[in-house]
Amino acid sequence: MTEQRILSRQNLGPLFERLAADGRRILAPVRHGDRVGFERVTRPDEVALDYVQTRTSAKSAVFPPYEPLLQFALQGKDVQVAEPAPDAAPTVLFGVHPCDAASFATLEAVFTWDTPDLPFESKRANLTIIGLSCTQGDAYCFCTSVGGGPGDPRGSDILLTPIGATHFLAEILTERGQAVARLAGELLEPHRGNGKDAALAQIPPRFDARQLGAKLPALFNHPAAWQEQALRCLGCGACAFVCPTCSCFDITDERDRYHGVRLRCWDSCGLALFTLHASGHNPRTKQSERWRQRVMHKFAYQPERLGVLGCVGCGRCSRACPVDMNLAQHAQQLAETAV
Amino acid sequence: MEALRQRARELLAAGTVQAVLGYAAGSEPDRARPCFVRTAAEADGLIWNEHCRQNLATYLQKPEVRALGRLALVARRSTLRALLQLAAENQLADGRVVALFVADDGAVTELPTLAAIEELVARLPRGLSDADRQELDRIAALPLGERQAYWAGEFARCIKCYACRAACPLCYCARCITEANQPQWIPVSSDPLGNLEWNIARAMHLAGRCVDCGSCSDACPEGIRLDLLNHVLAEEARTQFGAEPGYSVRKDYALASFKPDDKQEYIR
Amino acid sequence: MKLGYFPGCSLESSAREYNESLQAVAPLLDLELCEVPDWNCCGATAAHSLNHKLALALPARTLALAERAGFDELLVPCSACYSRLAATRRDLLANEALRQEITSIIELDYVGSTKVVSVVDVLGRAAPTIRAKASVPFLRKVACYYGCYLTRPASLTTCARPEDPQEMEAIVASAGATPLDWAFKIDCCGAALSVSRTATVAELAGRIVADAAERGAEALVVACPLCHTNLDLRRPAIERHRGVSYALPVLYITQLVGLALGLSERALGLHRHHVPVRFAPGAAAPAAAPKEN
Amino acid sequence: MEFAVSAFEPKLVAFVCNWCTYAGADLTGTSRIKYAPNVRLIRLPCTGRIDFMLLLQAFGKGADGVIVSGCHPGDCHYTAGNFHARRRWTLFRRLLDFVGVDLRRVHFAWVSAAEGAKWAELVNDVKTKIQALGPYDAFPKRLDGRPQPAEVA
Amino acid sequence: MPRIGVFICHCGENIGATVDAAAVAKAAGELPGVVHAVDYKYMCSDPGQNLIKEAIREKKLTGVVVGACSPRMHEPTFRRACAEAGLNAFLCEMANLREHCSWVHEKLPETTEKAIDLVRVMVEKVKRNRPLFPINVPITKTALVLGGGIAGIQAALDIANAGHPVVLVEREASIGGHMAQLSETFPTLDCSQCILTPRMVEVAQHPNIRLYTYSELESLEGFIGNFKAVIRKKARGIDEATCTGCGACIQKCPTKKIPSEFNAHLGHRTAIYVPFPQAVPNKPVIDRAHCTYYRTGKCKLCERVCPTKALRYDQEDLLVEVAVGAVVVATGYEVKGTDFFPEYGYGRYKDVITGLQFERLASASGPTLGAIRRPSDGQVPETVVFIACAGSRDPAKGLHYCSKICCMYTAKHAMLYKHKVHHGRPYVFYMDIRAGGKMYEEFVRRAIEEDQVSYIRGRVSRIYEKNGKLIVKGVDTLLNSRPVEIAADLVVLATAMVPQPDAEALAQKMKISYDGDRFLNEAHPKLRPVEMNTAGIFVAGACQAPKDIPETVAQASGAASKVIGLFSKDELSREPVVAVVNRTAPPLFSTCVGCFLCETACPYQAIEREEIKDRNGNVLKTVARVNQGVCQGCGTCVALCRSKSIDLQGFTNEQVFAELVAL
Repeated sequence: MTEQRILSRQNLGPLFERLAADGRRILAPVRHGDRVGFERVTRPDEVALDYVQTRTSAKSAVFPPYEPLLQFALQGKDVQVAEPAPDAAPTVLFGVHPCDAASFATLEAVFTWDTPDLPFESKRANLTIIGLSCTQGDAYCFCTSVGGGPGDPRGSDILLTPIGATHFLAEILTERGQAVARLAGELLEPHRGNGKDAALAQIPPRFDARQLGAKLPALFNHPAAWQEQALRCLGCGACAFVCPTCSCFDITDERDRYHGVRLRCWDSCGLALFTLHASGHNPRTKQSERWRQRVMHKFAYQPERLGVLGCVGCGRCSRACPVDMNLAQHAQQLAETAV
Repeated sequence: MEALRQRARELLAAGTVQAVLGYAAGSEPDRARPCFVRTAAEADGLIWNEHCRQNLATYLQKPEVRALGRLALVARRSTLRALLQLAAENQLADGRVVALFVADDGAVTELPTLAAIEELVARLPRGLSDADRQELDRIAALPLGERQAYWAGEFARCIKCYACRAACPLCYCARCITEANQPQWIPVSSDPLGNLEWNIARAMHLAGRCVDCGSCSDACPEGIRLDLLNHVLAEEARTQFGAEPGYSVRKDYALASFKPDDKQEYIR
Repeated sequence: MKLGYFPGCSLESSAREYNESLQAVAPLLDLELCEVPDWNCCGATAAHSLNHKLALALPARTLALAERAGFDELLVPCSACYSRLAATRRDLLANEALRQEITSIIELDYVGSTKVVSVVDVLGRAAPTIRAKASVPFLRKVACYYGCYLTRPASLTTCARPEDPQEMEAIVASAGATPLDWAFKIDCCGAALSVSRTATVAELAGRIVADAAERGAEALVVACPLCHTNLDLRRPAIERHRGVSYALPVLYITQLVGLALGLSERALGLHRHHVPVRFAPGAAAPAAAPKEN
Repeated sequence: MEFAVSAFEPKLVAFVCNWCTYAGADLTGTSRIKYAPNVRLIRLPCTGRIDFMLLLQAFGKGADGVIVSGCHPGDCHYTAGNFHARRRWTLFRRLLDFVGVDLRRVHFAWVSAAEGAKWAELVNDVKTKIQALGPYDAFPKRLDGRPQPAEVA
Repeated sequence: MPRIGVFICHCGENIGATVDAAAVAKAAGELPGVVHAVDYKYMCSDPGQNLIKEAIREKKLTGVVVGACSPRMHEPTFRRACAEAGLNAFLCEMANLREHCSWVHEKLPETTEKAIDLVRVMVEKVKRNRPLFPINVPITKTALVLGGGIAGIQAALDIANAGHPVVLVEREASIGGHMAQLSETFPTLDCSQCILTPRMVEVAQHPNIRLYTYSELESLEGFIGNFKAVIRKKARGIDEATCTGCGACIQKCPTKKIPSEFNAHLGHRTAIYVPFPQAVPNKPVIDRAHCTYYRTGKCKLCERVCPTKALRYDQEDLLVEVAVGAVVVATGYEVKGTDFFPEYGYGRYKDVITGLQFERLASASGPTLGAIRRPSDGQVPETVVFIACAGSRDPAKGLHYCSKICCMYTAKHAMLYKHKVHHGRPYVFYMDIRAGGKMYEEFVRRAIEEDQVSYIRGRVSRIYEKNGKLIVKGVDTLLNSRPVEIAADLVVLATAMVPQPDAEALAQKMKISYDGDRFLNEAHPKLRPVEMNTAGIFVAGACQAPKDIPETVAQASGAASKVIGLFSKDELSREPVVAVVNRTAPPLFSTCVGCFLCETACPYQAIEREEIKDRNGNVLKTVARVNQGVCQGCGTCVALCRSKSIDLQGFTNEQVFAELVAL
């Protein structure tokens, strides 16, 4: 169903207006100094289109750092429980790179494999993703090692690829994409046959994630593979919190004297207390075990159980790590380790 | 740098230490990563430049690192201060680490005991960098509303990953206050209150203890200048109570001592 | 050792021999005295009781000049000058606003890096050298007289025990002399009344001379031009007042040290004294070992 | 606008020590001295027990102003608890000010067991001042399931 | 689920007139967890208390909130009532509806609302209360008394007479202290030794007193009721059990010219000696620094003459450990300050002496057998000048404080001198005469009026010797401030009273506090004058502040009565409002990380270190532990603990948070 169109940069403004007129809010990358992050925008001049990577990922659009799962209120001696109103505001996520666009498949696999997760699904169902192919990458990017690429259309409803300085190639990929295209109408001009590959960044593959995934179970009890690498890991949650696919959370109640809310908040397998049992026992006592869990989970467990890779090669974890734990580098080492 | 590698080789070859904890080249030229050198041959990988910033004393509390045996630690001023403060807080036995202090000119001083560290650190220049000083003064000079808005904006980006805590050599609690949930001292969520309370609690818990290494804000993936909070308190503790943490192994915690005539003009 | 030197008015006039003896002794003790260029009166005259700012500005100017010349220490032999300069330094350092006001008056900056020292301070430090170089030990009993300004006020003096100082005793002992325990070493000689009420001076100074003489002192030792004037120049008045004559010379401590170091009486200006500097024969011979006190 | 300010009744939380200020407030009662009813006391044994986090907790729960009070220096029932507390407050105030918390909303006092009148004056004075400042909306509040001022996502 | 009962008191009209008590009870009844809520006219009355007791039994209450007056008023009453009904007393809390609400606010709806708030807060708190039980600490009913002066003697005798064993430690060879050195005592002029020595003998013979002389405290550990003291018994060089105290060794000792400490260096003693004839015990010690045998390896004359062969030259210090339940510190003072005024010539002029030296001159057992003869030439002094405040009350020269006893002993000295040298002329230079005390003012008046002591109000500037006289130069500030000069034969300085030279070290060893002058700090200057801040340690005598004999004895008896009171029970029962360091499952054991920053914050030194070991005895972790016998429950450590590993029972973090949530 892919259709190809051309979108002039000048037409972004009218497009944003039409999206807004349709009741959609727009989340897009915004630059503040050396930092780019997703924020709500109304005009295209607010949007950074030349960024390599945002600090935190776009997953907040469907899986925010904290969100209510239920609310309760005391009425006399009774407790009234209420589901929070689902956040169903139609949203357009504009300008995410293909790696982030791909991450939604992983999140969906986690949040919908069994019991439907209403807070997640209500947001996901109302989200349209207008991706933006990468014309530049950096030393941390490794999408091509995990099955993606700088122009990979998967995950986007519409994928924009810059053509020259003035236009985008717009690939309309899904029914949600079509809906936006209908709103855009004449703003999307006919495709003139420009190739998109020339514009794309070159990201050489460093390892093969599928092969690595197959090999990892054999490395599980191979201390050398983990211990040395994890020795410098400080055990913070930075990698997980900036990761577009990490989906672990903790559940907590907050209350005042009459009201309360049950929240889910991001959590990280890198934190020592993540697996602490009420008994005091902690099955993962060493940081190397936690690091191993992170790698295994992304490259072996999720492919095995959910059929998706837990890594999209965005490189955020490696950029964010205070002590330069480089996931791609370690994955490459593991791939090269003889079993 | 060569002097550092040479000292590392000698210490390892002589068996004085089982590992040298230093810095190696990072993913990119503007990064350096902590590394553990076990053999004299590996010492060639040690580097020393302005990107070698993470305070290595932070690692000493980790059981995996404890298990390595006696360590040599590549150190700058704040690393030495962290070692002394850890010792003052019963967290570091004398002789467990050999500090390899690298001066600005690259000269390496081997400090095998806490007494030697005390002696050297006493002679080093003190105080904030000019850049830190200016930023501190700039924020302090903002009108209250703008100051509040500035920090609300900064804290809004906090994702509670606790990298600041993990990178800090003096945040070694087995259970952080954020993890104490009966009662729940600080909201788990990274909402405005949770982030404000966390950052205030972190700074207060380091008041009179912080050794000004800046590892907290270096580690922050969102680039929040958390270290400024520490600097403000360090300055207050020094001017009000004469607190100079990290210069002695003597336990002298400004918040666990007092003078009858401490300042109190704000108390009516 | 290089020292800034502020002789003050007296040492150029009534106390020339103090200046001469100090200048003669200094090189033997490895001291280089460098007179502060363009120094002025310390203000110990009427100034300090009439105009407070003038009283500070006068010494401050000399201090500032000494500081500008780069001296760590400024030697002030006259006790009155010493007191004025030391007090000024203390007051300016204690009060930043005052310091700024005074330095703007004198149009010279002074931050206090130059300290004020007395002859007793300097000779006290040199005592080991004096002991080593004393070729003609001064084997006589002496009474050390401090007067007022060397020990007062307690907040300014460098004497460890202001009410019972021992610093001069240590110096004269290093030159071979035997310091006596006596009664009046810090009592007033009446210098302030030297011109106006000579009768009072005769009573006050007379007690001093009399007690020293009665205890067998062979010389009074002083470190202040005003004391010297009252005890030496006013001797006839004292003798008239008490009806006794005393052949007790009054030596500047620099003169005593100079004698021990083998300098000539002329070089030390002993001939300028009113009371002749003469001693009973015999004892001064270096035969007997100097008695340690 | 004016009537809106005067209609605002601030919520004040007071952390007090048992031996001096709580007893002082008892004396206010015994002396029948009237004061504003806006204050709620939290009784703790000693000012040394007052964790700085409790003050944040009070604001996070909606207090518009906080009073902290204990024994005068030298009068501490436990000898030195108030001395330790005082150091803690000195640092805490500096930090609060730096991060933009309004110090006009945090009041420290020494009120002895004999100062019943001082307690009443203190409460009335703080109430008047906080009333003039209005509700403390700039301080974030604990999530409680009620609609939040800003959207969560 | 909690079952809380709420009881709202009208207190007659006191609460009821302003607060709608029934409405408060009704509102409380609707609170979650509240199963019973009533109001009543007088809750503290017997019927009121019965309402509570019945409800506890019938409604099976798990917690009680009484909304009434201040807890400082009736908390014990209601807690007792709860306990009587079988509910743990600490599950009862009070909401202060009277002092903090009805009495201070007008009758307005807000006032009733506030009352409801106050009740709700306490309901939320009490839901989180846990049953607490008084802390019982066993008591070792033996007292340690440090110091064998009159303070220590009095305390030891009082405690021993009450039937408790006492360990009395004195560092000198004999008990007696300074009082044994005194001649007569003011204001009665009775002989000091005559009243003291019977007490000394009583100590020696008392079955309950174990006496360690020539001994010092080596270390003290533990807490109230349970101290462990180690006493260093210094080597005397003789076997005390064998020695009969015959004195033959002293007679024969060839080294006779050692200045006698007891005689304040005015007389001499031998190398083997007893400090004074009435010494208790009357067993000599060998002064090894001066003994010929120890210095040269030869002599042993004493061994040759000893009829019982009691000499033990190779004896070594002995460490004795004793378990005690209370300690009385009575280590006394020393006289000092002769160097504050070098111009007075002490040390240079033999006839300038201290007050204590004058005591020895005046004492019948002293070097002159009581005759007032000046040290230089043994002549009877015709003119004696006494200088008061020679070191005290003069921050510029000496000490800032008043030594308190000098006014009186100077008057006494002048009198004693006049009584012994009838034609003598005593002069006293003074600043003020402080003669507060029973018969004290009269005593001074007697000195001035009957014994014609010349009191000169003024300071002495200098003393010098002239023609065999000491010229005392001073000023008479009452006589138009004229300078005065007195040619004296003897000058007596009323030197200051200062703590023992090692007072600071001893205080640190015992972990008790002391002030800037090194005097020990009592727990409260008015209400706890004989207690130290560390529970179980008491203070008596001049080690706490300058004081005279009657005061010292009174304080010693006070300290003794505190000890006796403590020993009157087998166990010490304490309010369980104490701090507790948590313990958790392994491998954490406790969330405490052992930084011990709380240690110095504790005013009571209640923080101890506990080593957590594995089965093989290897230390896994060192964590803090609060000694519940010592903790007073201020909670300073709780607020300081970063990881929230310490909590305060009765005021837990959870309770306080619940209160805040309920507001």
